[in-house]
Amino acid sequence: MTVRVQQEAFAAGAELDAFTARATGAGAIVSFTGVVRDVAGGLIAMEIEQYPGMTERAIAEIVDAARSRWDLAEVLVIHRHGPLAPGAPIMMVATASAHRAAAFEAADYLMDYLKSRAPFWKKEITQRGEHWVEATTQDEDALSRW
Amino acid sequence: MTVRVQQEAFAAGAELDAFTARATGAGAIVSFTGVVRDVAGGLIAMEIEQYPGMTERAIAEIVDAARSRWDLAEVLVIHRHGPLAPGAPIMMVATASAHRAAAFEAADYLMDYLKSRAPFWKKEITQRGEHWVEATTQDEDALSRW
Amino acid sequence: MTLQVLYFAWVRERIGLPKERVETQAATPRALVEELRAREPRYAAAFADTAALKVALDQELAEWDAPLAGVREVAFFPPMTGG
Amino acid sequence: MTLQVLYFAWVRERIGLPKERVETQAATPRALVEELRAREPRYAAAFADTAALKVALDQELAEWDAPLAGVREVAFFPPMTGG
Repeated sequence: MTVRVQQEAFAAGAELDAFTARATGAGAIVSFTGVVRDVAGGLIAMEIEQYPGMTERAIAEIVDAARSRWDLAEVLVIHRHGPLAPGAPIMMVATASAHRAAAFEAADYLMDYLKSRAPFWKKEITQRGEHWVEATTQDEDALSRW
Repeated sequence: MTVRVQQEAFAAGAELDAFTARATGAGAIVSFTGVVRDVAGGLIAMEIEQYPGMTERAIAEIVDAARSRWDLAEVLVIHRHGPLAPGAPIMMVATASAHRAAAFEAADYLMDYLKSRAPFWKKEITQRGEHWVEATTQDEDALSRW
Repeated sequence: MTLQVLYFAWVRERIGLPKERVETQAATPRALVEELRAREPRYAAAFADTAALKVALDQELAEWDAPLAGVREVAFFPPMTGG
Repeated sequence: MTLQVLYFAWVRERIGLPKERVETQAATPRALVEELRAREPRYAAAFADTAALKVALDQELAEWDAPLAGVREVAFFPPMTGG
């Protein structure tokens, strides 16, 4: 299991290859990459705030829960903080398992929990002003799927 | 949309990066990579047979169906044929969308249909002999999810 | 009519060839299989259980009772195992 | 007791600082918020609607009525938006 919380950019392709190399014996590798999208009003930057210390702890708990639920050969979570330009990668999750369903479900699960239970907050800084991205009830409801 | 049916290996990481660069405006990128797993008895090779012509046609139909169902900025399907060594990549699917759920669902859908509706047949060549991989009823049942 | 008939995976192996041209008046894939089965034991072995097989007409999956009229290429194979 | 109190996102912005040490006898986060709210308008603004906020005790999400006894670090923030 690899968890990284960092300000620097990461190269999703190189991360995927390194992850696959570590995941010996796995037949199914799923990755998710989140990218900063432009928004109406013209995005200047997406600012991501975090709670150092709790972030690592919360992500480790989420990953542990996924590993106890699915048989995963390997798990990767990378999440950035700081100001990110449109088009920049925000975060990445990868899961490896013997079977496809486990890899897909675990990646989806990790994303649901990272979204609502890892202490990150997004602020959109646009040409028209800035505002904090609000959590949606769908985000919270998504957790009840599991 | 990019569909490739090929004997040569591919580099999943480089494919993911090129895919992400093409998927302008997408906030969510999901990839699936299938890798040849070793099996009890010791796998020498996984031989993948295809139906040239129908393969491309079937994959294009599956991709079109996914695109009509979800709003996808970009779709990638790579599927290999010929003899593959343990640990080699078999195939890859990637989906890009504005939103996470669409990217995840579309990738899962593509995999379900590629598994049961694209004309590929897998034969395991092991130390103990060779045999054709049989389709399972779960594979077929998976299609009724959609 | 003359059909291009293709065999894949263990159907190809049992019959011993990947494709052949077949002269037939069969109206459906089911009738075509009946004719082939009667030819030689290797065909009978390949088509022993058509419930375990699929058929494609001109590269599209089809039913066993679909009409063969106008079709140029017929393929028989076990259920696919892609992905 | 002395608590390290942290604020994130718009809670931090409204209060105007990321953290501070708070001397309190509050038994729960709810009671602590009452005390902070009474201090100054900027705290009242930040804590106007606690239903829109979450609280963590020693870096674990907690209930508003959880005991503060033994806790060293309390954080207040809006619902997370990671991923």
